[in-house]
Amino acid sequence: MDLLEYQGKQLLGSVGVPTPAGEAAETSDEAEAAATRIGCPVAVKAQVQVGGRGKAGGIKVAQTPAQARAAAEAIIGMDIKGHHVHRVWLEPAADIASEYYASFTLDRSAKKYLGMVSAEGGVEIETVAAESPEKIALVHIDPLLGLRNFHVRRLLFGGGIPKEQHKPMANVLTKLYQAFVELDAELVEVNPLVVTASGEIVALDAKVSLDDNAEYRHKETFTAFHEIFATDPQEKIAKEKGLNYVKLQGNVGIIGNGAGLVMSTLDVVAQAGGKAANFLDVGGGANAELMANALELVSGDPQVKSIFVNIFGGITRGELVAQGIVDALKSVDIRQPIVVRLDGTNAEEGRRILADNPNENLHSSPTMLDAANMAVQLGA
Amino acid sequence: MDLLEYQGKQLLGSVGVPTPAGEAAETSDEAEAAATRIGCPVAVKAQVQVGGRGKAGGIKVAQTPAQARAAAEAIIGMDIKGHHVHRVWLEPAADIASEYYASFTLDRSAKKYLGMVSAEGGVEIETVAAESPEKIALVHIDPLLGLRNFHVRRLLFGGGIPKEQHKPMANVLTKLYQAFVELDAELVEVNPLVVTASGEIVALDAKVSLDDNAEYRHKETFTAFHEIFATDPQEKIAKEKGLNYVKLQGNVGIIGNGAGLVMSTLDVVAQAGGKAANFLDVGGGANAELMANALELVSGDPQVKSIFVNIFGGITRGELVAQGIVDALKSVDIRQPIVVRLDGTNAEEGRRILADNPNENLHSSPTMLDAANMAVQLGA
Amino acid sequence: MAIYVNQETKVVVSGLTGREGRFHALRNRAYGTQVVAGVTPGKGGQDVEGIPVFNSVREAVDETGANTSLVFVPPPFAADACLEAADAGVDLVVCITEGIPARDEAEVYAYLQQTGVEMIGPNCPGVISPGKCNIGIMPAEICKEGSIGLVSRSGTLTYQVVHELTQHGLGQSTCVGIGGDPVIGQYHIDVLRKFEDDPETTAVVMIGEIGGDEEERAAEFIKTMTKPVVGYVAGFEAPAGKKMGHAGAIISGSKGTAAAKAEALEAAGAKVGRNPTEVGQLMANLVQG
Amino acid sequence: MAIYVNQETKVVVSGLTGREGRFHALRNRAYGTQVVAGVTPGKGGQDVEGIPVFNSVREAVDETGANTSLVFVPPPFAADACLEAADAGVDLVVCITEGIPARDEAEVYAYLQQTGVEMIGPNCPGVISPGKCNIGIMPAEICKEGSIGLVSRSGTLTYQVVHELTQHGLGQSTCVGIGGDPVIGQYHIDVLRKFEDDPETTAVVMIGEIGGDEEERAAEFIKTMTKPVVGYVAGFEAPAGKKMGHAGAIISGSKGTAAAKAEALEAAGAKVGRNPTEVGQLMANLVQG
Repeated sequence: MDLLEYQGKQLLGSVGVPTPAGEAAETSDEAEAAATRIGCPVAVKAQVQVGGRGKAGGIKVAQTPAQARAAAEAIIGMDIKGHHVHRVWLEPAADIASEYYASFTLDRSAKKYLGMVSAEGGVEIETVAAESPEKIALVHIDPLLGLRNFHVRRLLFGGGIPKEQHKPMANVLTKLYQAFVELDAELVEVNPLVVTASGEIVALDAKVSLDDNAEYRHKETFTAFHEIFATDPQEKIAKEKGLNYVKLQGNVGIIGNGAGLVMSTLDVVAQAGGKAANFLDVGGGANAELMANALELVSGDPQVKSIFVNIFGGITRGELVAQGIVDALKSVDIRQPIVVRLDGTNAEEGRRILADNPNENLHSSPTMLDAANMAVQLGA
Repeated sequence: MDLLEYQGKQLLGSVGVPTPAGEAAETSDEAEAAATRIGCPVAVKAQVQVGGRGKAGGIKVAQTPAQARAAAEAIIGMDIKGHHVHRVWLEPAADIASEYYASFTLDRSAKKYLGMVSAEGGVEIETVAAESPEKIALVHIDPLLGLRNFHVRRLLFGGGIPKEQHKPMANVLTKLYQAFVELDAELVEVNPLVVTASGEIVALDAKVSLDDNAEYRHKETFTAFHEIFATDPQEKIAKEKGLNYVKLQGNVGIIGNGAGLVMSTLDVVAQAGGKAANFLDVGGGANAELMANALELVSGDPQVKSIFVNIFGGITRGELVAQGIVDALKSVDIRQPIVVRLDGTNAEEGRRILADNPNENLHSSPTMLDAANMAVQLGA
Repeated sequence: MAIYVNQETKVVVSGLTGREGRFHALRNRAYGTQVVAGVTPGKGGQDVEGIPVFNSVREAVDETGANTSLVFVPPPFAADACLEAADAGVDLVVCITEGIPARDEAEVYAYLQQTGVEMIGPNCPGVISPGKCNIGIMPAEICKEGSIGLVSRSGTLTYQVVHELTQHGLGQSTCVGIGGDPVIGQYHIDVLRKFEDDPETTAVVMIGEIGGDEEERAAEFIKTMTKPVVGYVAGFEAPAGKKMGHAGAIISGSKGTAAAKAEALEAAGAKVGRNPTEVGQLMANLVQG
Repeated sequence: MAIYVNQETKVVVSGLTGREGRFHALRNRAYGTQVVAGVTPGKGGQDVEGIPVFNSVREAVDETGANTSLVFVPPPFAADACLEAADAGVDLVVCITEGIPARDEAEVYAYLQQTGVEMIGPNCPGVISPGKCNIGIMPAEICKEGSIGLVSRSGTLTYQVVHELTQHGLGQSTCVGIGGDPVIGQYHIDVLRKFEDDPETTAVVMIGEIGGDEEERAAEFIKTMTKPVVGYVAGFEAPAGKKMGHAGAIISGSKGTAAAKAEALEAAGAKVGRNPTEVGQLMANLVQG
């Protein structure tokens, strides 16, 4: 789960990383009141799960509460790279002396944690990486060894942090690492990590991504932050029903088992000249009920003109898939043609069930390619 | 540092291991008053840094404060395996339902931590190990991985702990391990770890040894516990002067550099028919002052009839050793004959210094064996 | 021979008494796999259709000589089961469990590396050497004994490709589902190395997906291989993967797209099929033509 | 050849700018050892009599090709320096520092094992291959190039025995002081294995002490060695070692006494000297007679 800036800062603050106090606001009224309480000048910042806010005009500094109201009015409702701005975050405008970059993440290739520090903060770190990679310290950390003093020294010296900042920066890095591990974060990134004119270190921005698989260890955090995010209504239903669903732009509804096979199905549909309306993975061990739910969900999308059910049974058993399709056709009003391709565990039994329950909207096809062609033609 | 029972229990209690509340007493008056406060029946237990107290009569149960006074009178002043009892510990006598054994230590051979659990607690664990080793669970723990659930399960199942005790015992084991690591202990041993008639788990005895090398991380603990131990006055002086000194029973005083060489020197003196009066290692990099201190200390022992100084210079430089001897002979009234054997770094220079400062008590010898023989003869 | 598993493989199943563990372990045994033990703490002494259950993996290994662990326990306990298996001295851990936190996976990997134990998964379908041994959830009936090696991140996509191969009469030496999680025990490149060294394998199918740079790294190794490789990458049309923030892009040095991966494989000399059917055809051409 | 260190050894000294580090590193260099770098955080860019100082071991390794770390930093920072050296990719860490907490040592060992880096010490005098390389605090002038391998827990006792050997004209291939701390990187048995495989070593002196069971374990290996071994054990008259409580006795399965150790060595076929002089004589008889 990608957190909004202010959510990330709250979490980092809770382990002792210095962050500015501030307030969130969803209306210009709220923003003006918040600016009054915080004291001006304040920064008014769009809260979206995407980078590049500043360039897009999503961050403004206000000298008065009235300016803050105007800024909030301009920012709330903006669309930044496809993300609608629902709220802003207000915090005291910082008097910045220097800007650093610091992050911890998991390096999949090295199978270790990776710490990164650079004195070139405040700009996009990709730019620094491309133009002067020697200005970024990259340090791998063994997950069992954990962050040790030598790692911290390598980050500080390698990242070009001035010596007089080493001690407080070491403290901040240790806490960022602690947050990264204890929160089960995929990424903890602070850019810029600023030194103010008065010499304090403050995390001025924060990008924190939490590991969804670790939700059971952080129930409260996930619950608190989940409700914030407005989700596509169909994606929300899918989540409730345990379906892995993503809305796409085409007109062929896709239902399959296993992310790899579903991705392959999207590709094959494209190769057949069509376009998938969605990604839907029913996962391993799909039963009749799950299949029926999947069909109901996909057929409920007005863009969908035909549906391609592509199942290769492993744990998933063909007869249960077939039964789910038959059930769905009885209980749900499905108008789109459905092309079913069943293979693997108990596929023959499943095909027999489909044959025993004929329906004019139901088509079978023996191979993935033929089925894709048929689904595309039926949806044209 | 080997802690007394009650000191160990205090430390274990501080991390959450359940231990009985109690009081220490150094006199029978104190013991009676403590027993009154605690409430009878109370156990009155000798506090010594050695096992086998029970058999030696160092533990008595008192039904009344008067009995507690009598017990303390009997126990305080006892000699248990060469250890003088200075104080007793009083605690409520436990109503024991079952007795277990649990410990964590470092296994030097495996270079890992070792956890041990047995349902056969309350007796000497060596006896269990000898007679029915299958009743002890021995589980190695990787220091970086730390104690994990599977280790705990292996200890509980392997140690034969009844299933209904697994949950609370797992909790106690986790805390014992935490204590072992956080205190930098060499050993944390609870025997017996009892389940009382009312179903509570309590550490009824505790043997905790702390790593002297980690003193700098546990200043307060070491300071608090050090003062308790009465030390041999000469050993105390040695400690203050940075000398590694142990009193022995013979009459040849020994001064050497490096524990291995000093041990070898003791052996060679024995082979020459003598007996060492002490072990004294001046360590690496001994200078003139340290040598003079060493000579003063050893010559001050009334049992010492001759002194054997055996130095093989590495970091230690021969001329400084010689200078220290010469200085000591001038400032300290040394009546015993001294045999010096100098080799290694700057040995020739050292021998020259000794030759330039003749003294009737000072003898030189070129080899370790000859020197040993001479020292033994001079001390006879 | 085959890689990872063969007739000598003796499996201890962590979570044997659970629904999934029981179902698949019995299926594996029915295929001929030596499933010699199960582990469920507190159920030691019981058995599952004749397979003895122990309280710990150590005990199971000591009593039955098991050398391979198959893990079916739920996510909160799966990492511990993997660590336990490694500690007990098995040679290989195959972890099927889906949904293990990445931190747990990273810790497990570090410990396994230290103990010299290999791991397949987590979040994988397992591994099958057709005719010899099947561990995990792959449907063995679609496989056929032969000399094609197959490695894939994905389960059902593996089945699809195996199906295509088998329909061409092309049997498999070993099919390895390495799993798609952030930290997995064996990457494509690790499996390719083993296929290259395996005398029973004559050609290899490698199935990739969008995300990460593992396929690109594998491509570097394919350049040095003596055995032909047919590749397939899924996800040309897939929604953009989960964003890992700016840090991710720097680490991988890859765009992570299906097109970039397919290109890297082709540049390394692999034939790349556009879909599973074409993969089967390309391999048939290679081997038979 | 020789073991652990030779003419190819390039040393980076952690703590070079400290009093002890400077003194011994310069002595090592004067002996002919390639001391190529030092590390003191914050002093990068300085030099010690021409030896460049870096802020991190990684930097030192990258810039100078150092392959061996020599650690002289005080106990609270020594474990970190050892970990840093291993992380930086050296092959060998020699840690002289005395007084490191056992927990730190145990953690260092676990990490070094994982990274495949060997360690000598801590709390050891170092290692010398006479005529080739000297790392640590051993007085090189008492050594002589030759073919006797020597391994010992203790420093000055090592010097004494080397002295006796040299006086008999018996030179040494390598002398290894393994240190006497609870957790050390190399035990007697590890060093004996290397001597057995080293073509330049023809016979071995092994010096033990009371406590632990390492000498007994080494004796088991000596039984299988083709090269003759002369043993010596110090501590027949020594005060009883520090009590490790009941647990210790169970672990080691050894009484830990000098007599038991000497007996084990003799039972394994080693000649055992009663004192350092006799060790020299026994070796002279073996080699020359």
